[in-house]
Amino acid sequence: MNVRYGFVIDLDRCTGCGACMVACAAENNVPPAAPRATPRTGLTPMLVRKVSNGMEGAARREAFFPIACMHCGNETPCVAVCPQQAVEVDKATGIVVQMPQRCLGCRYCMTACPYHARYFNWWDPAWPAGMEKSLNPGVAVRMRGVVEKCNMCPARLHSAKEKAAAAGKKEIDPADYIPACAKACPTGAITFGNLADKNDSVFTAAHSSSAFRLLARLGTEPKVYYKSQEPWVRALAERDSDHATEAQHG
Amino acid sequence: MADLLLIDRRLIARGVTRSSTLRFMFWLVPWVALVALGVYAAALCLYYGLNQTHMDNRFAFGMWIYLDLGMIAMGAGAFFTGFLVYILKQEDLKPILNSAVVVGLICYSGAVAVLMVDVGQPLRAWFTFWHPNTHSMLTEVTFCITCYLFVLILEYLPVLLRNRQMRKVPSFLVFEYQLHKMVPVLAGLGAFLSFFHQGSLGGLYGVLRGRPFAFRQGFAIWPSTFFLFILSALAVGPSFLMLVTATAETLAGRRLALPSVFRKLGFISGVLLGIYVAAKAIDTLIWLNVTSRAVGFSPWDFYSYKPFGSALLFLEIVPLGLLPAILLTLPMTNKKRGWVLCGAALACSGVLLNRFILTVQTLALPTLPFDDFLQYIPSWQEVATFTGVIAYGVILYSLSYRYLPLFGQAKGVDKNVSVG
Amino acid sequence: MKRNLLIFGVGMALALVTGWAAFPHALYVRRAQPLEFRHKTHAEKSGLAQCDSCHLLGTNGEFGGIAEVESCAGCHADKMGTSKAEATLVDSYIKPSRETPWLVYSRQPANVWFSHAIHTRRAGLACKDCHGSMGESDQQRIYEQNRISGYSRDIWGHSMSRLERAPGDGMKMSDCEDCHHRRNVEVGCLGCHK
Amino acid sequence: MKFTRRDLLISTAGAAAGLVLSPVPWKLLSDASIWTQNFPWIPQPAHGPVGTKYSTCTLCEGGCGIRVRMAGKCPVGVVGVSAHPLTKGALCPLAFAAHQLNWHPRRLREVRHDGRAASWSEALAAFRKASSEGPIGIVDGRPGRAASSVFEAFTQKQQGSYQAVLSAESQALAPYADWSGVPVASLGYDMENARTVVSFGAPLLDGWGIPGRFTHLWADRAAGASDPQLRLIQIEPALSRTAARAWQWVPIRGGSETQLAAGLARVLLEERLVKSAGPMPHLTLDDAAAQTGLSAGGIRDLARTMAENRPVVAIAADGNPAIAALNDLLGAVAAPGGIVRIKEDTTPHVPDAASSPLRAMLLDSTVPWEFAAQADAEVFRFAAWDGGGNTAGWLLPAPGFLEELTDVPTPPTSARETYSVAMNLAAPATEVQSAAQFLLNVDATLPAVDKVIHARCEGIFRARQGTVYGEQTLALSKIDSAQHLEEQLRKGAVWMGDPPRDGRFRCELKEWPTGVGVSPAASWATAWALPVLPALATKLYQESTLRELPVGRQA
Repeated sequence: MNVRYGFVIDLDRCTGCGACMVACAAENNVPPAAPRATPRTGLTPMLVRKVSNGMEGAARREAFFPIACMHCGNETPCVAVCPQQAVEVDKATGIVVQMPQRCLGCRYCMTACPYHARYFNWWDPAWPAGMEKSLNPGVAVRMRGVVEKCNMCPARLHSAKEKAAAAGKKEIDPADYIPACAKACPTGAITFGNLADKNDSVFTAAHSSSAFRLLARLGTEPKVYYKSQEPWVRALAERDSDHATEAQHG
Repeated sequence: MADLLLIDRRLIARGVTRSSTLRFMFWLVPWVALVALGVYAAALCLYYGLNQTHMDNRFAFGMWIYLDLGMIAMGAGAFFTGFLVYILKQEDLKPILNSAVVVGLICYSGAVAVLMVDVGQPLRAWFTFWHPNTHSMLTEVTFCITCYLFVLILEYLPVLLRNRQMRKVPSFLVFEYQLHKMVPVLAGLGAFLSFFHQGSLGGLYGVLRGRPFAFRQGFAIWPSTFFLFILSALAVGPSFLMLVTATAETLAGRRLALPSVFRKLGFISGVLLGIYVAAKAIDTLIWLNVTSRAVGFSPWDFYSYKPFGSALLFLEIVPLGLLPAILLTLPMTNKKRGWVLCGAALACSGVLLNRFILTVQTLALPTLPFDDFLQYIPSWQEVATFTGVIAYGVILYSLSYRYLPLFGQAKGVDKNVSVG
Repeated sequence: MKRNLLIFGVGMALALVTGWAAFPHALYVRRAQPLEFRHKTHAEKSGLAQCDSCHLLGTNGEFGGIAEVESCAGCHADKMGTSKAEATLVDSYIKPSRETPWLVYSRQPANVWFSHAIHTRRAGLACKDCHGSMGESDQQRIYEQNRISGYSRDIWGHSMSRLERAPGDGMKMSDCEDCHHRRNVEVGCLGCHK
Repeated sequence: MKFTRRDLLISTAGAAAGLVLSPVPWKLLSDASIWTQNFPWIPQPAHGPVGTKYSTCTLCEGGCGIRVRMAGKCPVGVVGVSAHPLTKGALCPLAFAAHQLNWHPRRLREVRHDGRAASWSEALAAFRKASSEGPIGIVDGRPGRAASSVFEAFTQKQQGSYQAVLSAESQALAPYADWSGVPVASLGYDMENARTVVSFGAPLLDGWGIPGRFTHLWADRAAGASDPQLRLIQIEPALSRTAARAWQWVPIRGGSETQLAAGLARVLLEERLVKSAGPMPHLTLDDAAAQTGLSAGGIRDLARTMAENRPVVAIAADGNPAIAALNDLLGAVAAPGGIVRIKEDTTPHVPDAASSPLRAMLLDSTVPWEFAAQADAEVFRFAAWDGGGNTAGWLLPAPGFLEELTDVPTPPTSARETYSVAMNLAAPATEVQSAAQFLLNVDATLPAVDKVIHARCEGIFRARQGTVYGEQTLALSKIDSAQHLEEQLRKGAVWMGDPPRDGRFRCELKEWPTGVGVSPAASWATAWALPVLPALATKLYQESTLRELPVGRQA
């Protein structure tokens, strides 16, 4: 069966709590911030960004955009540029895979990514003494000097595959493979599934009238869809130039 | 100290006059200091990691990549002059060929050195050769830069071996002779490699579909920037050579190249620059009206962020493009050394500005609708590494000038003594 | 000229001998296992002939690796012989309930995910297809560890040229890839890395 | 034959050629890059199989169900439990990294006396001495637990005092308790049946009450809809996370919630939008408008919206009595969709009495770090993490996350009674003691925590009502013994009671209250009693601009 994993994120349901960010970091052994790290040098494979309609006072509205790797399915910008095949689109799942152990840290992929969803390990990963015992055994810790990003929680896919193999099954049980962010979302704003399966709920959601993708016109076929009923959010996301100027966020 | 003086004297070719050892050493001191500082800064970056820089996840490329692109463009004179002399048989340019090779070697080796600091895991850089991604412009860049650096070293060897002491070893003479026979081949190979290298550096940004400011359509697998980079490098390579030669002349206090060389180089540079400016203008128009609009970016948005306004685009194309092209080609100005040098300086600035816009402005501009325009100011470590490489270039050039025959013995060239 | 060739040859020969013979010796540090364990004895005398008698596969397919000291205690609660190893096992590990720090010949680095369940259950591989005749060995080999990478020598294999390889001797990524190519199984990076 | 310099050169060239043909350069190149893939200074995760345990989060009173991945005795991951009846799988952002807390650099690892290292026996001796000299006050941050029974038993025997520090959510319910005599612990919000929820600065979508309960409700019934089933109106000076996502945001002047409640009450009474004829506030509508910064028309519209979309419930961020009075006026007290009674049989609510001067105070680890103890008492402060600037004489290391056996009673705001148990899944790295354990060392006749839990399980079993949510969902009547129930709870199940058969109660309110509310702290930190945050919280406030580091908390 053709599998194309993807997310559908309902922005109207997102409260910007940040559970997805923390759950992602805990699942994937992302280190806590180095003392000098800033929002521009941090490691947030899942990042929730606050946007506003640009108004002040009672008319002001805010929304939150969870941004992870969009797992572009066409002309994947990062895959084409990596000089040593540290990035690939997984044939079986459509996951855009970043392999930190192959990466030389040239950061060309980061300049190629229009979503800024790739992160460089500016520091050696470090945890307070003893905290390494709390690391997820299913994920290798990255080293400094390499790029990382959302790989759709491969450790969970591995466990699901192993469980299926042990039970003598070929296909995994979809309930066994849900990435940490989708699992953590307290409002169900982030949903995960197989976009190539017409019976999957994400397929329906991705094809609903309120669904859109960021920078869809670049033609990279991202596999993360967003949904919103709010006109200003859609105008902002779709770069409606009339709206865009007034929606410049502060 | 006395030994040092002796060694210095013995290394200088017979019959030429060079400044006193002491004077030369004084000249070197600040540059050596800069190199030392650069090495220290680079060591910090290698030991502690790239957190020593002010690059970040959005500004993933910084000053060093700019340095790389700029230096490689300036170093284009090496392959182009070789190409002119050996392939197009422009023998009258031969006297400055050695100087061009040294400039090329400096630019390429400096760029490679800085790249090794710039990548996060230099010990794994060889993976590019073992597991190359043939679709990546950076793979093309890496292969070309490595091979061409090797070619440049081979081209530099005969110059090195013509040093007074080196000539004493008979087998070196044989080696040099054999190598010399290969030089036209090397020049051809170098031209080919460098050609692709310049182009792929341009392609580096042109292929960035995710960066509508840099993305360009093109021919086959190469975006238009591939060709624009080649053209612009061809155009400024000779200009930069003229500037280097003129600077060396000022410092040495004597004429090193015939005025005809300047005129010829200036004319070549000017014509190519003219073609480049025209091509660039057409490319910009296509990009503004077609490429960028197709992906939903109103092109003038790119220029709505100060200080990167559209004035920069104008500056790049007219005062730093069209103007030097005219200065370098018009017979009236082409004959005057001052105008030619002025044109050359403008041309170099224009291409450096072009590289700056492509590396820095591309990354500063927002792509997502809720992104901010970003600023990036390099850290002292980045600046020190940068200046260290420049200083390394000055030292290598000074040493080469002092001990090696950089400029051919052309008639009318003054042989008086001064600094050097 | 002949003399020159001779001298060149001597230099070359010296380098070749150093590179092929002395270098591997210097590169690996030899370490002894904490205990003397005999697979053969356990298989023959204790009826633990199947690998999975001790190397268990969990219900969800998770591989237990080397058995925990708890399962050794099933038989070795008290000393079963007079050997030194037996005394060490009981006194140093079983009684204080401390895990034996075995040196695992086939240990892959942290970035490798290898599922025994998938390879044995789905692909139907036998243990010895990858591990060789480990289960029939009468004595444990000396464990050699690469000083630079920290890997077991079994990963690269004992032949420095990697021209002669046997199951269990040579477990590099390229070895995995070779087998996958032969069997026409494509898994991508994600299939084996974590 | 002499070996010349020239020979040396030639042999070196030969050696170089030989070296290239040997494995040396290539193997070194390969190993060097492998070394970079496994830098020895980078921590390696544990090796070996991973198991799963279910439990209840004890970081705050919320009582969220958690599934913990364990590598041996170490928790290596926390996720929510979708079968949990209250949270439905939701957790606050901090819980996902809670398993790192035990390794926090601020973890207390030794007994400290006046800033110097001391021992448990010294602490015990000092406490024994103090309790023989005068009354002891015990402060509990989470009343109703088995440990709380131990505290109460001790203070009763010793004639000391037991004091509970109430969370903001419990404080908000205190006025109803004061007016009706039903204790705070027996009250809750029936938001599942409300059509309009008016929050006076309570961070309903940001950690309030049971994180996940209201967020789920809101997501299912309100999110994104212009005419939702559930209207969330947020009254708050700043555009908080809750305000940003609310159906309507009413920006008022900071600290003017009381005046707005009075203004709303006046409209409701004057326009006869409510049935009851409660006391009329003194404040006029125009004054209310002036003081809140809203227009009179705006207040009037708000009151009408509330009256038209009933059941409506107003939720205060703190113990503001005016908001409680507004609920009473709206008929939201003891009514579906409003403030409800969740159990019948409890000791009546007794307001706190002033206690006599105490010789010493024992602060449980659940007491917020900022809690100011009586100035002249000797303080025994239990804490798992050191919040810094300690003023207590004794600082005693308490068990950290999942390191102690404890029970979790009904979380404040819950509309149903619940009970669950959190086991000591993780092994503490150093010697720690809970306050209850410490008291047992002082007086062995006190009931032990596990005995109290056992007794409570028996009590629940005897009542024969409610449901147990565990591996399967089982009606309590299907469970055959108290033993079995306790086993289930110890494995991470949660018991939820049925609504009481008779939930009636009345508030006696003679005049409109004028008390001023405390300025609400509208953020995730309201429920976060610990002085430290998990290391990965840096993702939220340092590596992004999503949140700010809560005041008084340590990274």
